[in-house]
Amino acid sequence: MNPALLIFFVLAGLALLGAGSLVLQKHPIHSALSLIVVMVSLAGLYLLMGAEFVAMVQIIVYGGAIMVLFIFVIMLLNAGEEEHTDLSKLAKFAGLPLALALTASLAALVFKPDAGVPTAAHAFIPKATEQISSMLFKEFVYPFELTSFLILVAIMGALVLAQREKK
Amino acid sequence: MVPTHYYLVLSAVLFGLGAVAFVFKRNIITIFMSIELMLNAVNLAFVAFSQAFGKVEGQVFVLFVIVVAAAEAAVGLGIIILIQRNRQSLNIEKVNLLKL
Amino acid sequence: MPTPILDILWIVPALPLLGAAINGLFGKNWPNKIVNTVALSATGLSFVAALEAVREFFEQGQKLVHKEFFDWIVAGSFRAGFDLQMDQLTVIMVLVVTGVGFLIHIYSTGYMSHEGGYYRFFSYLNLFMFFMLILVLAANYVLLFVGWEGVGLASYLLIGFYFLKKSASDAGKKAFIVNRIGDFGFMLGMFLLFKTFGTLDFTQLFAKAEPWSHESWGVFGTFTVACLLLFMGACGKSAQLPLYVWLPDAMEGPTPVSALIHAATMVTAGVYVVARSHILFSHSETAMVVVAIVGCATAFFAATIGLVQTDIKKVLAYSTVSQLGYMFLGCGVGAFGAGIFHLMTHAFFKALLFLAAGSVIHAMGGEQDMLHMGGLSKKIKVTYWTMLIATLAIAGFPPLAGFFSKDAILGAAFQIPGGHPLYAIGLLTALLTSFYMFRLIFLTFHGKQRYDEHHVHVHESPWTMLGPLVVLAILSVIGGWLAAPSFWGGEDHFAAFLAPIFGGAHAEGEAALSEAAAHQLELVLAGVAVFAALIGLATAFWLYLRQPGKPAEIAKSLKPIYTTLYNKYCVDEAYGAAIVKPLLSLSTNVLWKIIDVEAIDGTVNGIAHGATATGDVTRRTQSGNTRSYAVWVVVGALTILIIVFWPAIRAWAGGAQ
Amino acid sequence: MISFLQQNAFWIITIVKIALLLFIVLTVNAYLTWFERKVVAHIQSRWGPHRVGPHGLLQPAADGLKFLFKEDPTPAGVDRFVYYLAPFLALMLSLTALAVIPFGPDPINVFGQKIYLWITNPDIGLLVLFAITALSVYGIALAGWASNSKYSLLGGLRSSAQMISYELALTMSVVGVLLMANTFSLQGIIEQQSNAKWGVGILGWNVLAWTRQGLMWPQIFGFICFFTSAIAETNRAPFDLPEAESELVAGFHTEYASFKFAMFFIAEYTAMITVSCLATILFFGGWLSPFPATSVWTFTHYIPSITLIPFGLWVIYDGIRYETIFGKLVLPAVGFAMFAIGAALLAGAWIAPLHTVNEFIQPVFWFTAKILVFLFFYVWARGTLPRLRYDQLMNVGWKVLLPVSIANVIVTAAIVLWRSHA
Repeated sequence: MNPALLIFFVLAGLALLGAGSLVLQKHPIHSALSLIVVMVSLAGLYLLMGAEFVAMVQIIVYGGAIMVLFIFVIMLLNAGEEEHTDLSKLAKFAGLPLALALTASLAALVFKPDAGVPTAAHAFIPKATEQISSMLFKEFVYPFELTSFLILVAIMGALVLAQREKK
Repeated sequence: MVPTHYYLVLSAVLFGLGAVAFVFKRNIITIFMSIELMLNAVNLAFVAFSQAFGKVEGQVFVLFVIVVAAAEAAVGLGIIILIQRNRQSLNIEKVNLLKL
Repeated sequence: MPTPILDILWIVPALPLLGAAINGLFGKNWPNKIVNTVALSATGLSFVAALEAVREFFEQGQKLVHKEFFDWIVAGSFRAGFDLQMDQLTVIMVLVVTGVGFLIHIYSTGYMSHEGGYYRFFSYLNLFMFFMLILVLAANYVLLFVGWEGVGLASYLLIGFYFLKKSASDAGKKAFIVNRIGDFGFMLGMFLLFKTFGTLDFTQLFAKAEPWSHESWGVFGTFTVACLLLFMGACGKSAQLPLYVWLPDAMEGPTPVSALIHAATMVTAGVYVVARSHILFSHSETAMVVVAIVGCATAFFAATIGLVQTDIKKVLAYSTVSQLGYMFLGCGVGAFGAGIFHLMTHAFFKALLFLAAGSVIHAMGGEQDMLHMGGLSKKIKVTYWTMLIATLAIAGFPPLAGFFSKDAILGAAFQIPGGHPLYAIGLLTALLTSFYMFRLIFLTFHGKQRYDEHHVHVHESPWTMLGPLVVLAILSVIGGWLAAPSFWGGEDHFAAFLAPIFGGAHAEGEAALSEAAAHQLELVLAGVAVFAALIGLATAFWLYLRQPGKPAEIAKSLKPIYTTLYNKYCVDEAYGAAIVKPLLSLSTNVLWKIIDVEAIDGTVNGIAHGATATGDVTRRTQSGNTRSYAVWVVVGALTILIIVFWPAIRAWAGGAQ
Repeated sequence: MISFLQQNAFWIITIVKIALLLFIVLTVNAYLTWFERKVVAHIQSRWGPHRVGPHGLLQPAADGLKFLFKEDPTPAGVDRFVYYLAPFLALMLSLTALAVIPFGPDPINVFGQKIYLWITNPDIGLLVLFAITALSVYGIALAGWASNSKYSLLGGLRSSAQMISYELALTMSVVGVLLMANTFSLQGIIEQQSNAKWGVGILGWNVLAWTRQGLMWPQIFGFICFFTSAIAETNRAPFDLPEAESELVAGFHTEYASFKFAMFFIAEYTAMITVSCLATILFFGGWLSPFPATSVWTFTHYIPSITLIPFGLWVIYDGIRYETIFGKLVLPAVGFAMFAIGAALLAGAWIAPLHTVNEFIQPVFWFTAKILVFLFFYVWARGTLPRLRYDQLMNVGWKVLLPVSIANVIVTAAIVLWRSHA
């Protein structure tokens, strides 16, 4: 039982716990909190894999921006407990089993040690951050610029959506 | 060292849970969050692969996914605010104008 | 030393283009002064450049200058470059275009000064100059065609200058459409030429064409067909039968435009093209005959209409048509030089006539009907005298320009075998011409005034307008003297100058007779022509000054003829009935009601209906409840998963049992 | 026993360091409150605390006790879990931030163990700090939401909006420095500032950025943006809208009492300290001395002592004149202690071991000095500037700071590129 594995199991457990409570919690704020737990523990896993930059970005953007936005909206709309309606018969009867089936099959299909995936031959990727940045500005420069454009559009879209139309 | 397929299984399960929440929850915001959860699961798989193959491409993709997620959250939450404003409810089953 | 202008020949057309661009883009809010400066300097400079170019052309011994500036279209063996060339013919055209154009620009600054859209007007005018110069400088048919279409565009824009006036915009459209018909032929001609000779470059093409055998009368070989097609284009542009109808309407445009485009330059483009491709034409007798006949017919036809028009500009328009007919007649009888000669002189005095008419209209405050003028000669002296000179010139009185050129044409017509009927009609036309021109003069300037003082106070135009008149007057006096020596046995300098291009074209008729006889004959013909002109003058004088009542009586007595003439032989109506109506009904009843509505819309709507039908069925799955959709998504995911991993699953299942 | 220590030296040392740091920071926090109240008081020409202990020096202790012994009511209808979570979150995060801050370059050698003046020094120290800043929104937002009170909710809303908005400017304003340093490691950033023109330390700092390669783009704008948005991030005046007394009673911590309130309090002050450290490290050369390092300038090494001795003497003098007996006793003692330390350091000029000590404290001294300056700025700003209106706040964040810092990034990038090519 090496420490890495130990840490992995702890963080993985946290993540699963968070995900589970995301499903089970009644109040959106609690769901959001549990989602934050998932994200932070995922960041921990990234660190464990030596992807420190991604880990930090995960926390900064996901934890610090996106989820804050969610919580902000929940607070703004003063969203209460979700009412437990079942207007959709399909979802009521078939939904859960199907989703669980999906989960199970996914997990089962992935869980094959002999799958073509090498088991982390080398510990960490050296200078991952530098590689990422150079890659962002060389190989992936067009997608990168496109994402900036996407963000711009998203901002404008959000503004248009959320502003009350002037009478 | 942690075997890669551990990560993969974890990501698969997280993804599945996201799907479960997706069909199980009624609150639009929560459904949104479950989508984020799925995205995160995918990110995990990406990073795991990137580490397994010793290539950073995977991590770059994660960055892109995060950016897209951010944009999506911005627009989506805007829409949610609109929905709340117009229908005074966040229950997705009450938002059903799109039918015969 | 500075680069000879010939090396940068493109500067000549480029300058007006620049002017047009500047005025058109920025001139909107500029005061007239600046617009003037730009437009005038553009034209003036290009005139100067042209002069310099001509000087150098003479300096280097009148050899053909051919410059390739850049490739424009290159497709396989086909090359149409932006090539400009300069030879004697070009020299004349360029000088006429730039010179007269410049004068008319000056005139316009006075004439248009109170009009709206001032900058627009000058921008268009410069644009026209550009295209016209391209046309005359072009070294291949394609580039020529560019200029050809360009001037068409400019003329369209300028005819419809007062686009708020329905008649004006209609006239513009009419001109454009009628020209399309001609251009259609022109292009076909070009294609045929290219197909035959594999090039459209003048020098190469003519060099290739030279050795081919001539096609005698009635043979419809390549040359005949090609030439007739080209001539069709020329008819469109130069308002010959049967495509002349647009020119009279084109008088809707401002008078300077009528002067520049519809008298001096553009309309002569057809003549230019015929002269330019004289080698092709002279290869086909049929084509020549057709050209001659059409020209002659047009000349006479238009002249007859001109007899009875009362709108001063209309009269001039018809006289333009008939003069153009003359030019074609000249070309048709092989006297290309004479044709070009007449083109030049005509440019002078017809421009002058129009400008003077414009001055009159200006003086009368927009009145165009001669019946409401009269007795103006005292009031507006300069205009009167200049216009009188022009009239004498066009009527062909010696020693004015018109006399020589017209005489040259008639002489050529007389001398070719079987040319006498042509000559006769030409002579008759000359008589008519002199008649209606003097009718114009008398109605306008003499007799008792038929307008009322209180409404129109007649005033002489500013010198910006009179200056060009005077210059043009001088030109139309001396314009023809180049050819003068031939009368006292000297040689015709003009013909000699053009000889390198048209070869002995002019001479072929005279070859029959001896030198002296030819000279005799020439004098005789001249005398006859002058006599005819005098008759016309006398008749006009008698009818319109001696007893002004007569014309009405005559009109009454010859009612049918008069009405026919007055209604311009109802050509427009005939065209309307013959072509426009059928086309309209076709497009409404067939193209619109059947093809568009039934076929196209039918298909589209049919598809739409199909979509609706399917939608009605499939929409039942759309419960509108997002959670159900979510479940569907999950189902889809599962399916994909199973499909993708099917082998693994089966193996696993196999392993299980 | 020894062997055990040998094996787990790392863990032990770390734990000890953490404990030490916590102690120091909490004390500093306590006295920061005292300092703040004093300064603000003098700005407003009041006396400030002066009852408890001489010059009110024991006021913090009194406050601490009060916090501990106050009743701790939980308002009705609160979301208990979140209500209790929030203050812990706030405190934990702000304290965690300190873990990555290096306080000095060279280690102390004890029992052959190199003990560095930082708890951990990751390559991505700066990112870690930002991550923590990003998360520290939750403490306030959740507190605001959980308290089930309009004031708190508004406070929470405001703070979350405000912190998201200013986080952008905060991050962007630092990028210029990163471009010049080429690393996320705080230590690396400090060391990069050490190659100053002509070795004159102060020129090398990123605010001036006059390196041996020539004059880079001075990060003064970056610094201004950074500090402004940092104040906003820490919800301090003039950006303290989340707790605007005049509008929201006490904003997000209206419903919190006794020690839960104290947690927010401590969190806030710790955040102040962190920000000051960060500003020092990023823009003012961290522990680097502003003077050249040449032997001519060695006398600057005695600045600490030269500052301590007169101050100590003054404290003694003041103590003797103090009204209360207690003060008459304590203050001179404190003053004498200061004087003694200063003297000892001065003596380092002749006594070898003291000399090494003196050399060792140089960086720490400069670092602390700079931090104190920034803390004073904090207090000064609070004492003088009026609170912004909410729309003004947003305007400043989005329409001023963000564009300026982005422009700063662009210019810096251009100049760095140019320098690296030239």
